Amino acid sequence: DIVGKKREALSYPLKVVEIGKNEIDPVLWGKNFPFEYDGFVKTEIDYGATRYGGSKQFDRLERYPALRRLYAGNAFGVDYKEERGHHYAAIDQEKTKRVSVVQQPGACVNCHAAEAPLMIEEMGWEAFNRAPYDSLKGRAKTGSSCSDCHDPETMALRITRPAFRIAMEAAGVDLKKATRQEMRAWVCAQCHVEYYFKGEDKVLTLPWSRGRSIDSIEVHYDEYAFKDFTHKETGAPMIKIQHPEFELWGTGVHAKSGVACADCHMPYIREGSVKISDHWVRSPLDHLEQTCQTCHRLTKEELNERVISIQDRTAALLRRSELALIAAIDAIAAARAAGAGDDDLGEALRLHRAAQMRWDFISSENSTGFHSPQEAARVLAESIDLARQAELAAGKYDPGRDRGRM
Amino acid sequence: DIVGKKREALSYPLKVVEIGKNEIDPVLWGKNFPFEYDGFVKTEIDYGATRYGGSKQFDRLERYPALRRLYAGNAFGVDYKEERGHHYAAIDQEKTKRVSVVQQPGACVNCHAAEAPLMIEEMGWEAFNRAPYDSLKGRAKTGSSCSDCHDPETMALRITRPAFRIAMEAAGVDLKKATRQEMRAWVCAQCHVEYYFKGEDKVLTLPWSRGRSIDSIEVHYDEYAFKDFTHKETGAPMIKIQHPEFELWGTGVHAKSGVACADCHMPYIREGSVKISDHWVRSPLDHLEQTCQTCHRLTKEELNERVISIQDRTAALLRRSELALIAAIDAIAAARAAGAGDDDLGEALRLHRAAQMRWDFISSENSTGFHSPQEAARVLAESIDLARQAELAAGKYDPGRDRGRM
Amino acid sequence: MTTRNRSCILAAMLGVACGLAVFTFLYARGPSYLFDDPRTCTNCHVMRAEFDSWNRSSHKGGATCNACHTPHNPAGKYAVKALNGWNHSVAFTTGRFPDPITIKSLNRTVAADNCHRCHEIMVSRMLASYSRKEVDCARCHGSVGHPERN
Ligand code: HEC
Ligand code: HEC
Ligand code: HEC
Ligand code: HEC
Ligand code: HEC
Ligand code: HEC
Ligand code: HEC
Ligand code: HEC
Ligand code: HEC
Ligand code: HEC
Ligand code: HEC
Ligand code: HEC
Ligand code: HEC
Ligand code: HEC
Ligand SMILES: [Ca+2]
Ligand SMILES: [Ca+2]
Repeated sequence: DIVGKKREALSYPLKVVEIGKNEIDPVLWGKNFPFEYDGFVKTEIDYGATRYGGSKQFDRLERYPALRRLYAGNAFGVDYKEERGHHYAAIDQEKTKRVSVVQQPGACVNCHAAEAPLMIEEMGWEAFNRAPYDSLKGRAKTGSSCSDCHDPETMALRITRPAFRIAMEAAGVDLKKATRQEMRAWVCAQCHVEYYFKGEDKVLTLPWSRGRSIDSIEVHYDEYAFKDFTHKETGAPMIKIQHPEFELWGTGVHAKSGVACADCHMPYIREGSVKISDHWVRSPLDHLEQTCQTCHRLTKEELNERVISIQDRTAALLRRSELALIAAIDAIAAARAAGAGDDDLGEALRLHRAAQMRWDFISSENSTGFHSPQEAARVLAESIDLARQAELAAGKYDPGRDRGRM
Repeated sequence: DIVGKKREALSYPLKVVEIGKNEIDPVLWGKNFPFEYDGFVKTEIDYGATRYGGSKQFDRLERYPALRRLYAGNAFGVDYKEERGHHYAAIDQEKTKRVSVVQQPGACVNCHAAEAPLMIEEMGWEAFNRAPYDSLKGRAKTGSSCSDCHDPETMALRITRPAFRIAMEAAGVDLKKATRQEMRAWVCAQCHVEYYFKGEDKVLTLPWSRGRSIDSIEVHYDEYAFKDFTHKETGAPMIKIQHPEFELWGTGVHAKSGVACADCHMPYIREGSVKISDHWVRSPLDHLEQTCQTCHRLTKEELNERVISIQDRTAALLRRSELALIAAIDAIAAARAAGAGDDDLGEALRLHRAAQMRWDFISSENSTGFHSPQEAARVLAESIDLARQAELAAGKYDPGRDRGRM
Repeated sequence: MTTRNRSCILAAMLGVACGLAVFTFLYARGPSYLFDDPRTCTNCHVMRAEFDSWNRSSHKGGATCNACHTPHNPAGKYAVKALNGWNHSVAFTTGRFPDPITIKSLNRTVAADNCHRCHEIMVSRMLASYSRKEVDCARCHGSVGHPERN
């Protein structure tokens, strides 16, 4: 009956339990919000693979063999899989060889456990980041929870991760003034961003001092003369880029039009007489009708074609860029074999670093270019150019030549 | 006055004169359609330069000096200007040095004179194309007219240029079945397309046998082993691409969404109380509110920013591609100086042709990438890669090496 | 000419303009703003496009022009109707209005408020932690009344 429905809807939220300030157990939160909870737990489901993404945890190193050589010298060269639902955030982190082949810092826990904010409060920011991952993983069990994104009192969206707050405040953003629409992207930007571990304390840091485009990020890293690893074959000081979804999205037409992550990854769905946000956060290709059709009056097939054609172009450029990078690595390795040292190869190594950083910015970004199609292609074009220049520079090495004139 | 407005709305257009089957004089057509005519004659106006386009007839060779060397051996290297309104179609063709430094065929007249269809009817298709341009230019005086696009009886859009009809029919398209929206792009595609002069008769031909993407166009030309000119410095057999607006637009999101040329370049405008198509065909940046706001609820400033940011990315890649092409030309020239012959440089020359063809496809396209932003960047990425590979291939030439092993 | 004279002429011109507008208001059945039959809006051909698109919209069966474009508290209703009726009559007469016609913030707010009026239940949970001002229905559903324009 309509009256009943109305009362039910308006008497919402039905606070059946009080949620404590530090409560992270989704089950308890779920008692008050059963619809959202139902979606949330579905992130455990494997809905299968899409052309480039989806929840099937395939091995990225097998699918794109070039990655093994490009990441030579970094843990990603040992184990790198396609990501899946939030349910697995803590599970997959504990299982990956990236935490066993090398000793990782507690900083890893920041984005993989709902316990993180509490542990940070108790241990202090530096101590938490510095602590060995193995010493914290025992407690970091809840991969994702309502508390990551919501204020238990008001259910409003909130920022719970220090690294993002620090980076935004350094950029002069007053998070208290955030609009609702901004928060619909910023809660995601707590984790779906490029990061590095700064200094002895391994403090989780976002490289945004100069801006969030790959060009600005490069300036940030070069100023610190920072490197994530030394490339095993070329000896170049490399940067490993991870999931810069927020940064790439920010350069695209959707972001400019105010379309937030939640609009496409948590669309509204109908639950009886009300609509709620679908908390089964996943690939929009798994439910295009809700995610895209409200704004685009196109058929499911048309929308799918739009995405795939953008991704196919990006994927073709990714493969092209990998060929150029491999050629550069071969050329530098050949020069070293012929006796070249770091001082002979300075230019080639600088170019290898710059080229691979750009390729990784698109390769590790998880939309295969969809979040900003033209920018993705532009960045890959630069990557290819710089990689070929690295190959040319290494080719110029001439064993006979008198060192003095270098 | 509103009474007048109401009547006017009902009584427009006003058939005051009969338009003969072969009538090309816009003045006469204009008597029946004064509002369209008013716009049509405005194509004589210089509304100024936009960031990359507009009607200011600047010298493209001065603004982009690399073009002189890239076009070395072709008439475009001598004189190439920014294009302007339809009013100048015949005037600028007669004035360009491209018709004086070399002897051009009548085929040129196809798209630069409203008299063309009539002349073709009289002379026959081959004879018209074959005839020297100088022998026809005396009669080719009306750069553009209503008759190019309209049927005098019904005023419906029509195709008047054989080259487009032949190419479409070869592709299995039945032009009689064309929808109105298709015609709103196809009338433009009679001229705003890549073309070449085929065989002894210099027959105007569109290279679409394999499709309209640059990749398909390349296959078409390679199958004929066709070349427009031989590059003066490298000796490579080159293709000169011209204004592939229709081809690039066809790969973009607007085309997929059924947005035609006329939607952006001839938007509906209010004349008093009637809506007519603005026949002042020009850059949409000169009147964004009519051209884009019909579909996009964005401010003029926002729309302008959208276009400029897309064009800036494209322009940056164009300059990067030019640097790579110049480096390739230098490397090949150096190899020749060191004694390399065509058989030593086969691979380098093939790559120079392929790389420059792609660059030219975006450089000669007049929207600076806007018609299909991601595709424009993709094509330039390939151009850069192939140009650097040409440089590498030429660098491999070793005067000492025994020819046999090449 | 002295400022005084100039202002006289201005006043005179203004008078004429008003007269014309009033004429328009009546001739174009300005009072149509006061009724709810969508066809009355098309007394002005410039409303034709929106009428046609509404005619194809999901709301043809659900809502009339005024259901979305006029406030539904009695006072506000006639105030806005009068204001729009007058503004649009003046605009129509002088021909000084944007092309394409684009909704102004007042009327956009009016429309948004009306979404809530009919869909209060459906969106109740969206608004649990936020005020109405913090959600813009038209951002996702801008075309419910007019399918053509995103
Ligand atoms: C606290 C950190 C964190 C926050 C906040 C977060 N994510 Fe994630 N997200 C992850 C991690 C970690 C994974 C990978 C889990 C795995 O593969 O084990 C992931 C995976 C995903 C996936 C992949 C799912 C699949 O099926 O492949 C999507 C899509 C996603 N997140 C979107 C979002 C959106 C949208 C938001 C904000 C509304 C968000 N995330 C907020 C950490 C986070
Ligand atoms: C700034 C937030 C953040 C930090 C810090 C972080 N991750 Fe992640 N992690 C994510 C997000 C977001 C995803 C999902 C997107 C992706 O897989 O690219 C993810 C995915 C993963 C996955 C699943 C996919 C894969 O790569 O196999 C593993 C495993 C993982 N992270 C391990 C780690 C380890 C180990 C560390 C520390 C060295 C770490 N993470 C640090 C945010 C983070
Ligand atoms: C990855 C981030 C994230 C997590 C985790 C998350 N939510 Fe949300 N939630 C959102 C976003 C984004 C919205 C939309 C808020 C808005 O529109 O302002 C939302 C909205 C809501 C709303 C408001 C009504 C609605 O559906 O739009 C409720 C209630 C809610 N979530 C409950 C929960 C509960 C319960 C959990 C845990 C079981 C949870 N959320 C986990 C991001 C999250
Ligand atoms: C306009 C819609 C849209 C917006 C806005 C958007 N995304 Fe996406 N996202 C997509 C599409 C489409 C894909 C490709 C999915 C696929 O390949 O299966 C994708 C892929 C992803 C993936 C990988 C999912 C998978 O299938 O593995 C992650 C993670 C992700 N987006 C996070 C984000 C974050 C974080 C934001 C905001 C900063 C965001 N997205 C904004 C549409 C969007
Ligand atoms: C909340 C509204 C909204 C949602 C949801 C949305 N879009 Fe868009 N989309 C836009 C707007 C606005 C633009 C910019 C062009 C315009 O103004 O119409 C756009 C542009 C695009 C474009 C062209 C620009 C580009 O980046 O290539 C594509 C393709 C596209 N959307 C596909 C999708 C797909 C697929 C989804 C779902 C995964 C989606 N959109 C979800 C509003 C939306
Ligand atoms: C019969 C050939 C022909 C047809 C048909 C044609 N064009 Fe052109 N167009 C030209 C020529 C030639 C020029 C360059 C004139 C000059 O620079 O002297 C031109 C110039 C232009 C310009 C540049 C104007 C400026 O201010 O820089 C635009 C825009 C344009 N055309 C769009 C269109 C559109 C849209 C259509 C279809 C509705 C169309 N054209 C149909 C031949 C044609
Ligand atoms: C298939 C149609 C077509 C043919 C054939 C054609 N043009 Fe054009 N021409 C155009 C279009 C469209 C433009 C406007 C776009 C542009 O300038 O790129 C144009 C622009 C021009 C311009 C003005 C801009 C500039 O380049 O300085 C000149 C001059 C010109 N053409 C000369 C010629 C000559 C000479 C020939 C023969 C060798 C020729 N055209 C053949 C369609 C054609
Ligand atoms: C470059 C191509 C081109 C030329 C030249 C051209 N028109 Fe048009 N005309 C169009 C297009 C495209 C339309 C839109 C037709 C449609 O929407 O079906 C149009 C529409 C019209 C209409 C229909 C009413 C309207 O405005 O939409 C009239 C009348 C008209 N043109 C008259 C003329 C006259 C008179 C001339 C010469 C003075 C002329 N046209 C020159 C392309 C052209
Ligand atoms: C969605 C809108 C849109 C569509 C559809 C479109 N164009 Fe354009 N066109 C533009 C914009 C924006 C520019 C850039 C203008 C500038 O740089 O000043 C442009 C530039 C041009 C130019 C150069 C104008 C100048 O300023 O010199 C020509 C010629 C042109 N387009 C022809 C076409 C043709 C032919 C088609 C159809 C095959 C087409 N356009 C389709 C928006 C469009
Ligand atoms: C007749 C309708 C129409 C017109 C006119 C139009 N657009 Fe679009 N535009 C669209 C559609 C449809 C899309 C695809 C995304 C979507 O579905 O909203 C789009 C996408 C876009 C995009 C994102 C895709 C891309 O190519 O980057 C931009 C930017 C854009 N339009 C700008 C413009 C500008 C600037 C103009 C005017 C010069 C214009 N549009 C004219 C309908 C139109
Ligand atoms: C007297 C002729 C006329 C009539 C009758 C008319 N309109 Fe309009 N309308 C206009 C004109 C002229 C404009 C453009 C005004 C402007 O944008 O400055 C307009 C603009 C609008 C706008 C958008 C601009 C704004 O002010 O927000 C809305 C909404 C609107 N009309 C609704 C209606 C509705 C609903 C009706 C019937 C109840 C109606 N109109 C009847 C002439 C009319
Ligand atoms: C279901 C609600 C709804 C109905 C019914 C409706 N409209 Fe609208 N109308 C809107 C909304 C919402 C907008 C503004 C769209 C936006 O801002 O994105 C709008 C915009 C307009 C505009 C301004 C043009 C524009 O696109 O901004 C006019 C004029 C208009 N409506 C007239 C009418 C007329 C006349 C009718 C009846 C024939 C009507 N509307 C019926 C919701 C409605
Ligand atoms: C006078 C009451 C009324 C008003 C005002 C109204 N609606 Fe509706 N709306 C309805 C009815 C009734 C339906 C069901 C129509 C049907 O499905 O035939 C509906 C259906 C819908 C739908 C589902 C169909 C679709 O187009 O997706 C959406 C979404 C919607 N309304 C949003 C809105 C928004 C947004 C506004 C304000 C701009 C609005 N409504 C104003 C009564 C109204
Ligand atoms: C972020 C985008 C977004 C915003 C903002 C939004 N909606 Fe929706 N709305 C949706 C989506 C997506 C659906 C489809 C849910 C489904 O059917 O699964 C929907 C569904 C609806 C429906 C039910 C449609 C049906 O099929 O019956 C109504 C009614 C509605 N919305 C009204 C509103 C109103 C009123 C507002 C403003 C308070 C609003 N919406 C704001 C995205 C949005
Ligand atoms: Ca995935
Ligand atoms: Ca021009």
